[in-house]
Amino acid sequence: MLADLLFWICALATVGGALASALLPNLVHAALCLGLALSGVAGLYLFLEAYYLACVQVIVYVGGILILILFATLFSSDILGRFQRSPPWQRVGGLCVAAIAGALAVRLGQVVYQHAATLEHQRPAQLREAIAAPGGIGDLLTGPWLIPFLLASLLLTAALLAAVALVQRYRHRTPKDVDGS
Amino acid sequence: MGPDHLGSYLAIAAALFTTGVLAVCTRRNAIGVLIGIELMLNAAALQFVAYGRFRAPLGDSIGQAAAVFVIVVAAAEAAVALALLFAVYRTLRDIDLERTRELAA
Amino acid sequence: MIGALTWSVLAPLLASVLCLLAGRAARWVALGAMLVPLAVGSAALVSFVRQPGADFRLLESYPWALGAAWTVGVDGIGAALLALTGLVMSIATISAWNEARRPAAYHALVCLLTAAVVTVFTTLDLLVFYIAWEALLLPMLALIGLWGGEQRRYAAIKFFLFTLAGSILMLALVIALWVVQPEATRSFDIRQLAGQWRLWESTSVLGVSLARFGFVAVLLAALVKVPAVPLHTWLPHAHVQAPTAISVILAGILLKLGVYALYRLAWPLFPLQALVFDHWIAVLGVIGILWAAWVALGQQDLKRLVAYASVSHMGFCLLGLAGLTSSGVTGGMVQAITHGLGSPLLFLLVGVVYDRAHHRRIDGFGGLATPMPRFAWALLLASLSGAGLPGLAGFPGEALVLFGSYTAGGWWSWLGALATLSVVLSAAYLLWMLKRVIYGPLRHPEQAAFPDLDAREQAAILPLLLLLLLCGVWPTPLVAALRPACEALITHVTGAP
Amino acid sequence: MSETLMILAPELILTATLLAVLLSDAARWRSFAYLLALSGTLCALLASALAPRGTVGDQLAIDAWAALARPAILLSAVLLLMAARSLHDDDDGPAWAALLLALALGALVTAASAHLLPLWLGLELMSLSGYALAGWRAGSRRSAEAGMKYVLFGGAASALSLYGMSHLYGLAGRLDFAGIGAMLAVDQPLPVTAALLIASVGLAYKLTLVPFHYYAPDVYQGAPPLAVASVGTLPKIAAIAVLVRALSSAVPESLVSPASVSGLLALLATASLLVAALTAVVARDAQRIIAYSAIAHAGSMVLALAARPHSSATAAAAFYLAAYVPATIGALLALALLAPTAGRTALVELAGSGQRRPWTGVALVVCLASLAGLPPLAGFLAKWGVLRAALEVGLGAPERSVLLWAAGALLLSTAISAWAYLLIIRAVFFQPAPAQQTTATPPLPPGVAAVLALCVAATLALGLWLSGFAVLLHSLHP
Amino acid sequence: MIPEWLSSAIVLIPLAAALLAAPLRSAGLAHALAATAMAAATALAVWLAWLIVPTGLSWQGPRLVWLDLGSWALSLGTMVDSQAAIMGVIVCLLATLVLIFNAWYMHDEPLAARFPWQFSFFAFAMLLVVFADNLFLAFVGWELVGLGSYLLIGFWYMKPAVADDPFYQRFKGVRARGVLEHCLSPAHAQLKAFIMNRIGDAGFLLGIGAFLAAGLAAGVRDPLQWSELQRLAAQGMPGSFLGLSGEDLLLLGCLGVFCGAIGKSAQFPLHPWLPDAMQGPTTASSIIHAATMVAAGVYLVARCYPLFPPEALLVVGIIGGFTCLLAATIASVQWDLKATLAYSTVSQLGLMFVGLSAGSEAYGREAGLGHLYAHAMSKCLLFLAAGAVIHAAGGVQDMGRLGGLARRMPLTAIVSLLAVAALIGTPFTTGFFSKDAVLSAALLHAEQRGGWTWLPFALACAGSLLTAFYMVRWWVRIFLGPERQPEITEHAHDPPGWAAAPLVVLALFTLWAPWTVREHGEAVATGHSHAQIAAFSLIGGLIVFAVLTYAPVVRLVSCAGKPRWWQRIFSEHAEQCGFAHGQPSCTVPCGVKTAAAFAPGLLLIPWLLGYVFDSWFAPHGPDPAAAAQYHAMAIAIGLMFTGAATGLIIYWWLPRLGVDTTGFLARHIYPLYNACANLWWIDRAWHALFARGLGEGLGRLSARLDLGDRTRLAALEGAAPWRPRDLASLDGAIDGLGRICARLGAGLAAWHDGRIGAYAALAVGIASLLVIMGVLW
Repeated sequence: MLADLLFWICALATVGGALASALLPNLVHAALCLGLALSGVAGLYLFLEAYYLACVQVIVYVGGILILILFATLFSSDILGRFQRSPPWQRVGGLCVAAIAGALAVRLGQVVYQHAATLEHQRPAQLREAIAAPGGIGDLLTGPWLIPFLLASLLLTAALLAAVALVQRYRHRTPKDVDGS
Repeated sequence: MGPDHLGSYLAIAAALFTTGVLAVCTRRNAIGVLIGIELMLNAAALQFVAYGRFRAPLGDSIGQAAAVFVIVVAAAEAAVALALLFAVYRTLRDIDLERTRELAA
Repeated sequence: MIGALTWSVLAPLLASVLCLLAGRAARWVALGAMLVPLAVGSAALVSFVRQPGADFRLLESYPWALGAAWTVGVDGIGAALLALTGLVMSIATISAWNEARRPAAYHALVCLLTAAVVTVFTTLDLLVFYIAWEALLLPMLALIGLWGGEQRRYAAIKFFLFTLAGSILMLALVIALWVVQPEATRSFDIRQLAGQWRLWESTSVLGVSLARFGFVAVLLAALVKVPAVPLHTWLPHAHVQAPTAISVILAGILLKLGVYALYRLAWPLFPLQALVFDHWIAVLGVIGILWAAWVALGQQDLKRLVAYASVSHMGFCLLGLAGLTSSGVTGGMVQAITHGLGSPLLFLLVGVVYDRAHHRRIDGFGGLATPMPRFAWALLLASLSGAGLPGLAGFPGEALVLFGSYTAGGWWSWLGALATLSVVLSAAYLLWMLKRVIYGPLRHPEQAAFPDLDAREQAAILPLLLLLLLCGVWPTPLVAALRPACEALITHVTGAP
Repeated sequence: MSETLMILAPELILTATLLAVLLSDAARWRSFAYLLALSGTLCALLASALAPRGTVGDQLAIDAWAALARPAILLSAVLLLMAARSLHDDDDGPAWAALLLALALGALVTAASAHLLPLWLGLELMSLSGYALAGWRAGSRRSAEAGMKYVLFGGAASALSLYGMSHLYGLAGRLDFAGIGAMLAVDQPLPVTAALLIASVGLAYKLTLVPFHYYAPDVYQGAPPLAVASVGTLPKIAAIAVLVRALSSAVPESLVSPASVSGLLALLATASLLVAALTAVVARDAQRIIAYSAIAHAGSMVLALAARPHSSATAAAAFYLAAYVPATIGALLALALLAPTAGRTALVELAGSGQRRPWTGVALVVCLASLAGLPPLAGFLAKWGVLRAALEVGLGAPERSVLLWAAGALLLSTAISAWAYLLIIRAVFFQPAPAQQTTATPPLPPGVAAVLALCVAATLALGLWLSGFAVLLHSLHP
Repeated sequence: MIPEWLSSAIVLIPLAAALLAAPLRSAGLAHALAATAMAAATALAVWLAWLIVPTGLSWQGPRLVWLDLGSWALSLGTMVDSQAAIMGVIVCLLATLVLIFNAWYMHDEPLAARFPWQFSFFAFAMLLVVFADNLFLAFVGWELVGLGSYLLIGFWYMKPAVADDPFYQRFKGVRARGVLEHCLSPAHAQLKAFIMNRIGDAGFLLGIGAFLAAGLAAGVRDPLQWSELQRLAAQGMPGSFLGLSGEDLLLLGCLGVFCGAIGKSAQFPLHPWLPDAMQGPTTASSIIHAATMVAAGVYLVARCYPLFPPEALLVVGIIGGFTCLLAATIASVQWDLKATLAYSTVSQLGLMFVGLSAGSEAYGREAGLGHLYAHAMSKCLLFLAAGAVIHAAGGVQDMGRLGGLARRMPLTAIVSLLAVAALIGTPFTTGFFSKDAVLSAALLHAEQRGGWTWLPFALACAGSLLTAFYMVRWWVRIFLGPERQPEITEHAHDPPGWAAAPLVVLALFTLWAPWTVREHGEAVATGHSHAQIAAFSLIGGLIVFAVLTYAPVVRLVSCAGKPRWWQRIFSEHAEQCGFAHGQPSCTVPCGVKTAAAFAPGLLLIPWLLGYVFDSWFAPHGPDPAAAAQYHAMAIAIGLMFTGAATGLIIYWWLPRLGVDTTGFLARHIYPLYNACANLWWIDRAWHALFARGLGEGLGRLSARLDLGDRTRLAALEGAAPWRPRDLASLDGAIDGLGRICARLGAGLAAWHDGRIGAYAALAVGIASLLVIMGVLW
């Protein structure tokens, strides 16, 4: 019973945090709610026996990316979101598109769910703990998925390079617009 | 609809995805859009793990590995995105998407 | 060993490269290059005059790729048009002898244009025909756009888009013809395609038979170039804004491409459709004749008047070609060639006046015969030839086309009767222009000091005048050379169903 | 192991070069950075030509298409590096070179990928370096805006694509194309096609097909010309390569009838062609017109693929790429040289620049004419190949007649976009130069001149060497 | 026995002369060369006539294929029969004489060197028409003759319009209304002449088309040869043209040829170009607009005579008659001496066509041709005399200013008197025989057919009556009476010796000409004895004397002096009768009264002569043809004497009695006078309808419909926005296509407004919609 309760708490946190981060005009609140949503997702990972992943999620996502985004909110002039509201037609349009995307996601999920149910490789419940260990991911990464693993490292290097190069180009330039272009 | 039903996780992922699209489409601030993208990525990661847990055969942790990769890429992307937002901030003093419409038809 | 016809294509190509390097001497290089097609063309024409025949001569064929082959050959009409191209191009080079603005680039582009036009007239391969047909767009765009008059940009772009849009369907046709043929015997050779015209009568594309689609595609491309009336509005702009030499080329040769395309592609490849559409094309021709004549009457600009005169005369070629009578088709072709002599002469003379007065308003002139007698006589002869006076080149073509439509029976004679009206109208607008420009008192005193034709202008005008007289007084050899090919076409088309 | 090393030689060499360039940046040998990058890429090019074919696990598959795509990508990278060497005067050369190498590497991986993950990672790598290159010009509001728009739109598109992939994983339990293809064979295709479509959003975004083309005009307009060149060409080669592989392995003919696949692709192609042609006509910036031309050409390539089961379809797409890449690079470089102030290529500002640099103008005209599809140039043969494939299939089978409508759209868009290209030629050559001619035009930097000459030569050669098409056909279907 | 080369030599000698004379600078040398060449041609022509005319055969010269078109061909060749031989002699003879006269006439003219070669070229073209052996070559000659007249009319091309030519304004006729002064100039006249000829030629082409269609349907190799045409007409015309076939086709063909003749011989609708052609030199007009070119129409109709069905001949007759009367009325009120001659030519040509319309059984062809030859001689002489007068009066052409020149120029006076006598048909001149033949042919034809054929005869009679009137008026006003403006005519003198020779030679020919005798011999079966002619003339003279005494009655009637009471009976509002400039003085009643006064005398005489003499002598016997010719002779002589008498009375006798008759016609028949002075407004109609309406008006309209109006053309370069008004022009409509693309593009571009949110929304939205609709529905 407790597990069910905990599960619904995490689910509610995730969806509620996501909705809040999408709708709150105040950027900082939005960022914080994003953190809440991500933590909720980490919780769900725990329910899905992806313990390693939950830790990674909490450390990297909530710890790293969220803090980064929080810093980024400083760039915007109206953090409190008092007067920078997006035009009404964009909000309505966005809602419609979100509705359509939602419908797509739900319908797709439904179809895949019904279809996946027919798949015979339904797993017995008792072997849960076997897969809990993070070893599985390690065997995968060093085994068949070596190329993506290396690629990911290259990706990170490139991102690091890009971020640093872009930012340090402003070190010795005056903020004034250089060529007005 | 409990913790050990695939449907609930799919539902949550779908909700996350939809909110992400909503954020991307309606937020006026670049950070808002970034938040939307993060939500969509998390929805996908969650779905990977969910399918990994309920569908994948024994000992197969493709889902979780994929989720890890998703997180890595999300991090990389966030870094570059914020670098570019910094560039926009330094030239425009603001990252309001209504003002960055100089490049248009 | 490269044959004569390929040399008449290669020479201008090489010359265009040499011109860029030659700098000041570019004009000599260009002139030398133009003489090659002239020589080859006239030799071929003489051989056709001596032994008239419907066969192809100076044939060469080198395999290329994609099924296309560089097969070149000329029949009577091809030889005449090749000689005409050589002549008009060399005269245009002479008339642009002291072109000051970037002469090297100018002559290089003219050589490029010549190479493309000569390829169109000599090639017997559909793909090469299409490539050359489209390739002459760029040089013309540059020539009108960079060396033109005050509204050259609009004129150049309009010319480019008009011709491109007109011939875009032909690309689909060329491919469709290639695709429809059976795998083994696929070829682009026009003679072979003409042989299997039944093949694309049967296949249908999107509900309409491929032959009809093909005929309409070629017809559209040709009617833009001829130009037939509804699609002709690019010509006055292009002519008025182009420099004199380019107007000469445009009027002398490019208008013949449309008629040649009909003669070489539309009729042979789609004979059944030709029989279905010939009435409509003839009606279009007659409308072209009368409408252009009437618009010419109302013109204020000298060059635009001559441009509409060209549209009216080319209407005769359409009427003749569609009539499918031996005298009609031969007359249409003779008219195309003699118009290639008469209308460049008119444009040269307009250029002479423009060089002196720097404007083209007809009311801006008056009584030029007093200061410039030689110019006056040349313009008189050119206008009379345009008005179709016997003894000058304008008459044989027109007379044959009229007699062709008279004797074609049925309601063709009504078309002929309507076309006869143009005898009065062409005399009206040309001689009325003559009266306002040459005769009468000298309306503007400062024009009294205009110098008469100098040596260069005479060198450009005299050959055309002599040919006008020759073709007018004794056109028999020209008709003898063209008739067999035309009759072969007629038997091919009328024998089709 | 040595086998896979040999197969992945180009990628490895490129990675080594990337790291070496990064080190050179650190060790103050800035001036050597470009030479280093250039030599590294040339070695990789050599290696890619000699590398044997094969597969690396279920991740990468170096098949006929990858064997062609890899040298193409590396060759383009070489051209871009040579141009960058003389165009970029600021001291961030090494970083720029490294980013370009990363882009190239991403493209190589994507082109060779046979598994959803390397595909997505390759796409992400290309995109990340693309975002950085787009926003590279420091202090320029337009470049920053371009970068930001690129990153936001790219992120959303790849997230959507990832979401599709997760469903695919849910269905197939495996992520490699063969697995998905096999799973398709098992049961009714409805959910899988949906998931596949959403998964392929990433490719569509990279290829700038219609629903995902929105970012291209703005980014191409704002980004510096070299960035546009690299973002516009390398990802397209990779995307086409992987699309061909995905279609052949993930969507086997036996199950999903070729008519429906070609119907969808033809629909996307027609939409791209018409939207690009019509909006190009009212564009007021040269690079924006190049963007619309990129969208239109993407449409043409997809049209070629729409006639896929036919033998010459993929060859037509390959030849189209061969004609499109040099022409676009040439055009953009020429615009970069002709633009009076760096980064402003509005038609109004380009007025009269033809007088200042006539030969660059001529090169621009040749490239634009090739993009427009005028006969003596490569563009015409590319269109010829596509039209031939489309007509051959369309006329052959009545149910494939949607291809004929798509061919018609291609012709119509050629005619309309010719007007757009003419707008640029008109601005460059026909408009009079503005009176106040302040700075004397600096002499043409040799590197860029060489690249420009190479591009024009490639366009002319491919145009006149009619049998190039047959050679390509043979190499793709031995 | 006829050398092969003869006929082609005659044709080609003038061409050679033209080519040789063209580069010559000195006028004298050029004239000499041309004159000798023409003399040689005349000799050959006479030799040819000597060989051909007695035998009456037709001889086919060498034939050359010009355009071979497989089943049929167009060829060039010459065919000579008596008609061609005679016409050849006349053309060459007149050309030689005119060239000789012109040497003197243009001795002080700077541009004179251009005259001989253009004149020889014209002669070549005329001979080409005369000797052509097929209709096509005739058409070629037709056009070249038009070119010749175009060049010669525009001889003084640099002269401005008469409205601003000071010399013309000072010496133009007092009441020369009807001339469109603001545009009449040599340049305008030559253009008008060429265009009107071309309208005729268009009809000619349709005629050729009809015969060609018939010829090809019958599978004839040379469809337009005269012999082939006759055979086709005989066996009924096969084939069809413009929907007509058989008899209608023949009618269309003949009417087409006649339409060409109308254009060239200046008949009713197409006649205004001839009076304007007087802008050219008089010597040129003498041969072109008097003798040869305008006669080409009559020659051609005579050439195709066997083809003409009766209905066609009726049309020819009616148009000819109507032109004859119309031109005669205009000529009677003209003040410019050359204009009178021009309209007289038009009138006489109408008369020739009336002659031709009488059909072969009434000797119509011989009558028409006979009058053609006689008229050629007398009219050419009149023009040369007019030239001499103008030259003497220093360029003044207004009869109002000349007068009493007989004393100063006796030779010209006598010679022109002879010419006038021949023209009006005085007995014992060639004019009498030819006019008598024409009237008798017309009368005989009218008696045989009846109905509408009476109309040509009636019109011809009225025309010849007026001819006598205005020719006498012309001669009297110039040569008799007081010198009105002595300062003009004080230096007048006769042309010197060798220049007068042509006048004398021509005068002789007007009295007697071999061809007239031949034609008349053939035409008039009975051949009146000279005694009869002498008797008639005597009676005519008596009657004229009686009418003269009748003059006082006229004096009473005229409103010259103070209106006495009885005059008021005749013209109660006499005071307004005074002629005021341009003011319509008296209305119809006065005019009617004058006519009533003269009518009995004018109509009585011809009838009286014919009936009284016939009943007394009845010399002709029962043959109806002879009777008709006899009556016609009587009528001819009556009409001549009446008209001459009226003319003498008004312009010579009354002024001698002190009555001022200068504005006599204007005062008494003003409405009719005003119509004639305004040339029946035909000239104005032509100018308004064709030059203004169809030419500039419709031309400007179509130009605007084609390329758009001036503002659009000016705004083309700048990217002016496309206005809906542009749709009005074809060019604008086509630009509209481009505008539609741009409009669509702008619509699509609106979606690219730069908002990244919108972009993402559109992308995701459309993609998901596609997937949902396409797959997951």
